[in-house]
This record gives sequence, structure tokens and C-alpha cells, in this order.
Amino acid sequence: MTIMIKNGIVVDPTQNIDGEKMDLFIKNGKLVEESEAGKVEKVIDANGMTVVPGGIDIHAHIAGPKINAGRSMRPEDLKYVRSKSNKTRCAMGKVLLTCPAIGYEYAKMGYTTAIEPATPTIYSIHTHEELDSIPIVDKAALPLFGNWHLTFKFAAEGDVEKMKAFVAWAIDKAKGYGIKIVNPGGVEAWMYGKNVHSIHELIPGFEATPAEVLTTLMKAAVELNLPHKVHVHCNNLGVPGSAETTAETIKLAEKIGKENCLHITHVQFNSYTGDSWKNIGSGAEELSKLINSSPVTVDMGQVIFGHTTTMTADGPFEFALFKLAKTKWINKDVEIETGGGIVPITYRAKSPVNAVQWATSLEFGLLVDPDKIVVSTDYPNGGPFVEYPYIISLLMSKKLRENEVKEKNVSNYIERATSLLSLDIERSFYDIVKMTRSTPAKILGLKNKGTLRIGADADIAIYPFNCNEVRDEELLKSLERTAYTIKSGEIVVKDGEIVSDIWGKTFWVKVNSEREIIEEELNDVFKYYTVSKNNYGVKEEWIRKPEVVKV
Amino acid sequence: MIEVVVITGRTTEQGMTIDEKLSEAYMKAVNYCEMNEKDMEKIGVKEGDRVIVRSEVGEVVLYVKKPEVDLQPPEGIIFIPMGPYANRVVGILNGSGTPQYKGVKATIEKTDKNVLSIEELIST
Amino acid sequence: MVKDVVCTFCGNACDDIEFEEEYGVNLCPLGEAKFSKKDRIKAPMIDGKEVTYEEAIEKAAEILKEAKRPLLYGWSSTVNEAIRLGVIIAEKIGGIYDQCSSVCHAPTTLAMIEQGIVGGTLGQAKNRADIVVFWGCNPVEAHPRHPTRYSVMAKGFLTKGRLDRKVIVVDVRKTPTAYLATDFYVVKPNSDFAIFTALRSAINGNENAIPDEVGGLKRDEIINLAEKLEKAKYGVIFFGLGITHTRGHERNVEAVIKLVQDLNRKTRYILQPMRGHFNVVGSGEVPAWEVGFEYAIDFSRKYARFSPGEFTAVEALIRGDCDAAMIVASDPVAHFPKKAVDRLKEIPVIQIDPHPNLTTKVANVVIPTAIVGIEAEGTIYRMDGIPLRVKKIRDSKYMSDIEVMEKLLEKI
Amino acid sequence: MTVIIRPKREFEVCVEAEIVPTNLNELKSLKVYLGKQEISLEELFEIEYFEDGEEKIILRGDFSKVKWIGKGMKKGEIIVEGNAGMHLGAFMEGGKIIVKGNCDDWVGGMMKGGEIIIEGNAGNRVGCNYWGESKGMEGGKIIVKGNAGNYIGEKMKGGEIIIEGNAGDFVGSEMLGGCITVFGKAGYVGWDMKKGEIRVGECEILPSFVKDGDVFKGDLNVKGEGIIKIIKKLA
Repeated sequence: MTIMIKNGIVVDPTQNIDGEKMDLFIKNGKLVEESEAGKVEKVIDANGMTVVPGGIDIHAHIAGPKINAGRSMRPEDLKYVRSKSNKTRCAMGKVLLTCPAIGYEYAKMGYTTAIEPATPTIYSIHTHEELDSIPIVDKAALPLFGNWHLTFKFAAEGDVEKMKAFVAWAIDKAKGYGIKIVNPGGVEAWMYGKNVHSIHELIPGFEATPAEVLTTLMKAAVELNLPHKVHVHCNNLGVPGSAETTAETIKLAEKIGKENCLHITHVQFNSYTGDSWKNIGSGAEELSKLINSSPVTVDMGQVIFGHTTTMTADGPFEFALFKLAKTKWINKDVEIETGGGIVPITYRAKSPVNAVQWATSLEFGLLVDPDKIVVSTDYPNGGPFVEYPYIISLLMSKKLRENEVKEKNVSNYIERATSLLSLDIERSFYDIVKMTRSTPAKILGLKNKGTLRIGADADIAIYPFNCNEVRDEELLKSLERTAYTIKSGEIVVKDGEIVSDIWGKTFWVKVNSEREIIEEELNDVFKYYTVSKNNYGVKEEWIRKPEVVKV
Repeated sequence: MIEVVVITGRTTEQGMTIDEKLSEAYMKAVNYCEMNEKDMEKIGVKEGDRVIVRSEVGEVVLYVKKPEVDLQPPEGIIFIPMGPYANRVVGILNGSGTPQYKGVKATIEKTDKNVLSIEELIST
Repeated sequence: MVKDVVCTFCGNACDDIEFEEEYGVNLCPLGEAKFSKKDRIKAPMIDGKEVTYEEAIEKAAEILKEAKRPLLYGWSSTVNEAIRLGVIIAEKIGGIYDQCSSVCHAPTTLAMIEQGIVGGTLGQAKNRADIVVFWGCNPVEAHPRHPTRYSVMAKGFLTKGRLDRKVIVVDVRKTPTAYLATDFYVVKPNSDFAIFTALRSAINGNENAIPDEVGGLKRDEIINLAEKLEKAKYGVIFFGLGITHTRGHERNVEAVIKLVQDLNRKTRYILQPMRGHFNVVGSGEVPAWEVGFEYAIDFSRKYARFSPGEFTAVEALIRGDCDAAMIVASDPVAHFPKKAVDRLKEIPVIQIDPHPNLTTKVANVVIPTAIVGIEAEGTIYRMDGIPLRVKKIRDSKYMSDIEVMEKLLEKI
Repeated sequence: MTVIIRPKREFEVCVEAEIVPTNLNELKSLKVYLGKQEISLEELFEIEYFEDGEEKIILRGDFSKVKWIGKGMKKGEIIVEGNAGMHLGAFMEGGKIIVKGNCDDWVGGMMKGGEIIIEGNAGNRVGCNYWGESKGMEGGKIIVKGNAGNYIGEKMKGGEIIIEGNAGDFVGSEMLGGCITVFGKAGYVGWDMKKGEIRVGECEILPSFVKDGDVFKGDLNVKGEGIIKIIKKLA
């Protein structure tokens, strides 16, 4: 279908367009020039509405064995009905959403791409099955590398060539999009009931340190020219003093020196000062300076007050959380490559620790260059992704932040422990479009996303407000539901309701490299697997709509 | 007649014939109970005799099987391979959504009644 | 020769089977039986008369649409792709989705809802475990290659073989599995819950609460067993229907989960249910991601509701709460309590299965399908959730479960 | 007003009817579910009434296949003259329900207030928490004159449950407060309870409770302060 979006107020940082009235034309799923459009079959009158590229979630645990175990464990969350079965599927879940609910909710708030950031390669068939059950949005998965025995081996040997071959092999097996590292070495230590506490400590049973794992993988990613380089959940996550580990990790990226070589995910969870829960503070101010002057990028990992379910490959962290929260706990130790844990949690505004977490992520959102930071909740760890409009409204308005502190009765400990209340910064809508569209597209190397350039994917969100006349009190409502969401040139949402149930693509990266050089090591390591090497991983033909990105 | 506790479970033979449930082999794999020889003495049966097992769920006639001494169930316990015969005397609903197929109180005694064929069993 | 074939019998899902023509290598007796030729349902049938696939599927759709609350049950012996379509069919027709777990390991799901579960893949038993416990399970007969491939004798990178492992077997009777044990404990039926609780008391320093005897074990034996468990560097507890099918059901599992939580404060432990059918895990995982719950799901209100004991097949049948049933890849007439079978005889039943079984005898519509993993491919999940793709190694004249579900979905 | 409700026929499957005392029009047009069929109460049931200044509903006939009677009820009275189906009085906040016959599972699930009296037997999960919820019954009173099944008052935080006959396993598991009395016999009692009191005629004491005077205290494995008291059986 050929669509004309008429008279919309367009914001597109990739073309330095900031709130200009323009017409857009869509044909065969792409943005085209008016002259190429031919006969327009559908005109959308976007007069007084804001037109932006579809949103991109760079880090949301939306598919795979972890979120699904979380769903099974929490019927009290899943009983929440988002929409009934009618023309579309029924959509269930308050925080942990079912696959149909994930696709629908993203589309309704104008998001059209989401990245599952932590899939154990051995479970990647499962991850892709779930990704294939999420309607509408485009998606991709990042396989986990940080605790693979082969990663340790090649890191210990400092063998970048073999690491490259291994990365290429594993990404191909996972039909994945990049390299994810979670608490490098820490999950292996957890198999002995321990953790690693510094990036320079030896990993139990190996001659490698987390720093060597990070560095070797960054070098491999850069040399392989992956579209998205290394995506890391740092060591020491979630504990006072973690800011120091994060700073050290950033320094490793500085040594590599290549722009975007390291993405530090849910940075908030890794940015605490202090040496106990009693004197925990925010390291956001210092770290933001470091981030702005280094080749790394980050996403926020915003905490939302209320209940949620944490889930991460960071097994030892979840055990620590289980002991603190005294609630249910799922753990999964996965062969010789990774692990994981799940623990429900409630973030309370009155809790000094939770308040610091809430404030720290907002500080990052205000202090880090919008070309380097992406809005996220580390879904579902910080809270549900459906709260992005809430986060955006707080970033755009000091008044709303102050109201929130008052209304939710946020612990006044944040006055001492964070700088949030003293920050006058209010993000412009232009900055927000960067932080939710163009910046994640750039970090992920998705050239046809996050932009309204001619030739780009026609993934477009049209919000029912004029971004040139933003009023605080209407902001949240304006962003929660689009007037239209267009995905691959099809109207999927109208007036906040799903009107068309379509399937998006799954991106994966095809890497050329010499796999033969690690054949011996692979054969050796598969002696310790419980599946055969030939049955390991995903074939492209098993995926509903695969889209290869060649490098 | 003595009181026993009924245990059910998988066996190799039951597993091997599970896709051939209308066969003689399957029937033979599931229409018996294993007993301790002391219990057999108490009710006066030998291997191949028939017994009737009764519980709050219902009753069923089975052949007696005496495993080698080492693998006999302890006194007071009989073992029936999982399947349609066992299900005549187990499957108590306790409110968990999963019936109690094991650890069901029953009585057992010698009988002259016939062991039903599977066809007969499901038509009654 | 076809290599790396996945066996579609038990939850082990051994993936190292090789086929030279009809002859399979590495199969256990159960696997060998599975892959051997046997009787098939010859053609689709309505009330015993042979019909076309088209007619049978049409009739099935009609039964499902007309019913007030149709029950869609089975699923553990088919592939995820078919299960997913089955869940969507249940949603569209406002019926119940339930699967074989509800008469098997569903208590494990309920326990997980209360406590979570400390788990791992089978590779942990192979590579790291220095203590392996089999509680209320009999792998030698139910999962024959489990001991050699994964647990007792498996050669791992830390634990090199049988000599590096202690094997503890706990059961109410001596089974062939007991011969593998370093230590074998006979306990009284229906006492697992009390024993787990006593072990926790021993581990948590509350020995004073343990009486002289619990479930057939003397106080000292319990304290010794607790000490033995604590000595592991990495322990794995496998448990079976001996826990879920007896008095206590999900609370037994909850108690052993809490025991494992307590043990993890001292050393490392994981817990793994010995799941029966090769894809019983998938039949819970798929509905969880599609509609939020693993089993006992009702869609009569156009959304999913979870209620074990109500929307589980046995209870729904006995309570007269469903008025038609579609049974896929399962045999409830052989495996349900009699009262539930009696209800199945009263209501219209559709059966989808490769082999004739007891359910065929009560079914009004019978739709034969290709055998998964032999004549049809797709995705399945091993007992520890590891996904595997099962292969098609022979052609057949039958439609696959996926094709039948696709056609059925079109018609409703 | 007293309203008398009778089933018009035997039902093919269970009916879900959240009947609570309210005005006549609302009652008549109450949406009920016969399986997937959404239908009004008056289509499935005869509804008679007379003005007598009361706020009462009488359910006459077989209601054993009718679920959710009195769900979330806040006031008034419901009398079930025969048997009642599952989830009777679930989430109840006030008022009174009397069942003359037996009751299926989930009587007073997660109840907060009011009173339920079952003159016959009750099923499993009386006053229990629904799946995954952290609290069971929080207030009100449930009296069962006959026997009850398993899982009674699990995770109970407040209120009172009295079973005059026997109960099954798992009375007051993970209890957080309140009081449960079983005059007859019960199985496992008070597992992992943190607070509250269970009085029982006879039960199996778990190996995580210790005798302290004439009561048992525990559950030690969760450092609980619950009390189990053995009481005399009812005559």
C-alpha cells in the first residue's frame, strides 16, 4: 500500500529536522520520495501531530527461557488482562507479558524494534521460537559469551583470531546479532558458590580475568566489524561500589579506542558508590563525564516503583537478591556456557536504596550525551517497558520530577546520595527522539531504522500532540498511545488500538571468518556438552522471517 | 485379605509397548501386581494366581508376580505398572490438580475372577 | 546413514542416535521399541467409518465449535509448532488447554509458583556433580540412558566418571536404579514431605525437632544423610513421580526446593524433575509464552485463566465441566482415573495420534498423523528445557500434527 | 427484598455466576457464563422475589455446578439450600453466606471479611491464597460443620476458620496470622508457618516443631513463631 502522511510535524535527528511540518510517502514498506510514490492509496492527516521514526528498544528480555520461566512462576502477574481474544490474540500480563502482549504494547506506544539481549546459545532455538511469536515488531537476539569456557580459553591465550572464529561460529549457531557479556567469569565462579569481585581477578579454573575476556571480545568485535559490538552487563552489578568496576570497564574500552566498541547496558544498576547499603550513593555524575568522553554507549536501566521480576544471566547476583528479598528464586546453570536467575522484587519509593536506583538512572538520562544513551528499563528488571512514556516525561520536565518525588513520597535520602533534585536539565523532544530512535539505531548498526530518510524502513510513530507546544500535564498521555503506528509500511495501530496483526523480521548477523582454526577446540569442548555439536543451534529456515545482515 | 499400599510406576515392558496399547504384549505389561513373598504367603497365592485389589476408588483383578527376592516390594506394599488396570484402584483427587497415583491404601485377596482384557476393562 | 537423530521417547531426548536403514545405533530398549514398525491407525475415521482428512477435520471443527467448553488435552508427544497452534485453537474456541503434566509433573510447576526452582541443565550433573541423588524416580526403567549419558557414569570436565560421584537413591521399594547407588534408602510411602522437612531441620540446626523416626528413617540416618548432602561440592537432586504422585504432591516438591535453597547457602545444589515424555516440557513452555500459563488454562472468557484442580483435564471431566474433548498425542483412557474416563465415554471425543490406543476406542473422530521424530520434524524441549530439533527420517502417507492443526485452525 | 433463584435446567457444563445481593434489575441482567456462552442470569435461572425488608438471596435447587457464588460480596445474605460449586465467597468482604449442603473447593479464597457457614462438608483450599499470591485469607470467619479437604487456610494472615469435623493435609501452611481450628483429625499442620495459631484435635506434628509446655512451636525452618495446640474433640 502507498501511504501519504500529510502535514505531520516531523522530528528526525538523523536529518537535523526538529519539528517541521512535512509530508512523508511510503511505498513497499520503505520511505520514498513523493515522485516515486505514484498513486497514493491512503492519506493520513497528521495535522497537529508529531511524526517520528518507530522506537527501538536496545535491551529488553522479551524472549527465551528466562522470561518464560518467570511467566510460569508468576501467575499472579500473568492474570492481568491487557486485551481479550477477538480479531487479535488475547494479551496477558502486568509486568511479564505474553508474546502477543509484547508486540501489541510496543506497537501501541510507537515502538517497532526490540532486542532480546541475553540468550544462552544452547537455548537459542527456544529464544527464536518466542521471538517468532511476538507480533508486529522487528527483533534480534544477542547470544551470551561472558562465561563460555572457550571464551575463557581464548581470552587467557589472548588469541584474538581464535576468538573471532569462535564469535562467528556462536553467532551463526544462535542466529544472533552481536556479543553479550554478563558478569564475565562471575557466573563460572557461581558454579563453585562464589562470584568474582574485580575485573582483574582470575576466574576460577582458568588463567583469564574478566578484563581479558572483555578486551579480547572487544578486539574480536571490532576486527570482525560487527554492526553492534560488545554489549556488557558489568561485574559487581547491583552492589555498593559497583561504579568503580564500571569506570574500570570503561577504561578497557578507551584502550580499544574504537567508537561504540562497548555498550554498557542498564548502567544504573552498575553505578553505585559507597561500601554498604547504608551509605549507597549514585555514581552517575562522575560516570556520565567518563562516558561522554569515551567510546562507550549506555542505556538507562530505569527503575519503576512497583513490583517486577528481575531476571539475568548473572546467577550469583540473583542468589544475593534472593537472600535479601526472601522470596521465590529460580536459578539455572547452563552447561559450560552460562547461567541465570530470576527473583521477584518490589521497588519502593520510600526505600532509600530503591530511591537511589530510581534517581540514578534519571541522572544518567539527563547527564549523558543523547547520542550515547538510550531509554530502557532493562525490561523487566527495572520495570515494564510500557513505562517508557513515564520515563520520557520525567526526563523532559523538572516539574514532573518534583511532583513525582512529592506524590510517591520518594525517600529524601536521594537529596544526599544523588544529584537528581539539583539538576535543572529538561530534555527536548528532539533529544528524546535521539534517545529512543536514532541513538539505539546507531549503536545497533541498524542503518534503516531510527530515521525517516528516503529508503529507510517505514517504521513510523505518529503521536497525537504537537511536539512544538509541549505541555507537562499532557505529555504522558500523548506518548502512551500513538494515533498511528506504521510498521514496514502497514498501519498496525490506529488511535491506540491494534488494527493489523503482522509479523516482523528477525535480524541476524552473518560473519565471515576462518572457523577451521577452532575446530579442534570445539570438538574438545563438545565432549562436555550433553547435545551433539550438529544439533546445537538454529538453522535459518526454522525462523519465521529472518533478515541477514552481512559483514 | 490383607491391607496394602499400592504403588504404581513405569516399567521397561510398559514403556516398550506404550505405542501398542491394543496389543497382547501391552496387556501383559500392565495387568499384574508385584508382591512381597511374605504377603503372598499371607493371602495364599503364588506367581500367576489372580488377586482382587480394592480401594476407595474401585477394584481390579490382576495376576500376581513375584520378583526375585532382592527386587520385591517391602511387605505391605504392592506395585502395579502404570496403566488402565492400576487406574481402577488409584487416582484419588486431593485438590492439587494431579491425582494421587501412588501410596493408595487398598486391600488384596486371592480371587477366582478373571483378569479382564483391555477391551473388557474399558467397556465396564 | 543418518546421524545425530533425536530419540522421541522419554525426556532424555538423546540426540546421538544413528540410523543405517532401519537399524538404529545407541538406542535403549524404549527407544528401540519407539523406532520399530508397529500398528497404525489406517485412515481418518468418523464413528468408526473411514473418511478423508478433509471430512474428519471438518467434523472435528464442528464438534469444537458447538461445545460449550471443549477440552484440548495431550500435547506432550508432539512438537512445539503443533502445540502453539493448539493453544491458539483453544483460545479461539473458548475451550480448555491442558497437557499431560497435569497427571504427571504439574505439582512441580505449582511448587515453582510458590518457591521458584534452583535448576540447571543435565550438563551440570555430567560435568560438576560429585553427589547425585535420585529421589522417587527409577531412571533405569523410565529414562534408561540417563545414568550413562548425564548422571551416574557420565564423563565430565570436573567429575571424570562414576568414581568421582556418590550416588544416593531414595525410594519406597528397591528398583533396578538402586543397584547404581552408593547409598540406598528405603522410606515409607507418603512420607517424603516429612523427610524433606526433617532434612531441612537437620541442615538448619534444628535437630531437636526431629523425632526418633521419620518416614521409616531413624533420626541418626536423617542427620547423617543431611551431612552427606552438605559435603557435596556440587550436588544434583533428580526427583520423579514418586514425589508428585503421592500424598503431599506439590508440597513435596516445594519441600525439596526449600531443602535445595537451604543447601545452596552452604554449597552448590540444583534440582531437576525427571520429566516423562520427550516434549512434555514444550507442552508447558509454549502456552506460557503464548497466554501466560503452563497448563489448566480456560479461555471461555476470551482470555486465559489458570486454575489447577478446576481446568485440569481430570477434574474438568469428573466435574462435568467440559462437553467435548480433543486428545492430541496422548491416551487419557489408559492413564486417567476411571471416573474421568467415564465422562470421556459420554461426550464427543476427537483423537489425533499416530497409533491406535485405548482412547481410539472411545473417540468419535480419529485423525491419524505422522510420527514425530520419525516421519515429521519440529522442535521439542528436553527435560531440562534444552531445545532440540527432531528429524524426519522416513516418509509417510500421513499428515503431520502441524498440518492437521493448521487445517483445523482455518476451519474454526 | 428476598430473591429466590432456581436453575431452569441441568447444565451441560459448570456455570459461572457471581451472584451477590443487589437490586433486582442488576441481578436479572447479571452476566453469567455457561462455558463460553455469555448469557444473563434470568435466561438460565428462575428468579422470584418478595419485599420483606431483607437483603437476602436464596438459592434453591442444585447449585453444585454453579461457581463463584457471592464472589467479592460486601453485604447482605445468601442462603444456598443445597450444594454449592467452586469458589463460593471468594474475595468476600462482608455479609453472610450459609450453605445447607456441601461445598466444592475454594470456599472463601482470599476472603477479607464477612462470614461463611457450611453445614455439610467443604472441599479443598478453604480460605486459601490463589496461585502465586502472597497472602491467603485476611479477615472474616469460615465455619465448616462437616469435614474439609486439603490445603486449609494456607498463607492465612487474619480471620478465623473453624472445621468441626476432620481436615486433610496442609492446614495453615506458611500461615502469617489468624486462627484455624480443626476439632477432628488433620494431616500435616502449620508447615513453614511464621505466625498465627492452629488448634487441632489430632494431627501429625512435623519434624520442624518443638514441644513447649502444652503447645508446639515453629516452624523452626523459617524461624516461625506459630503455635499448634492440641484441643479436645467436639462431643
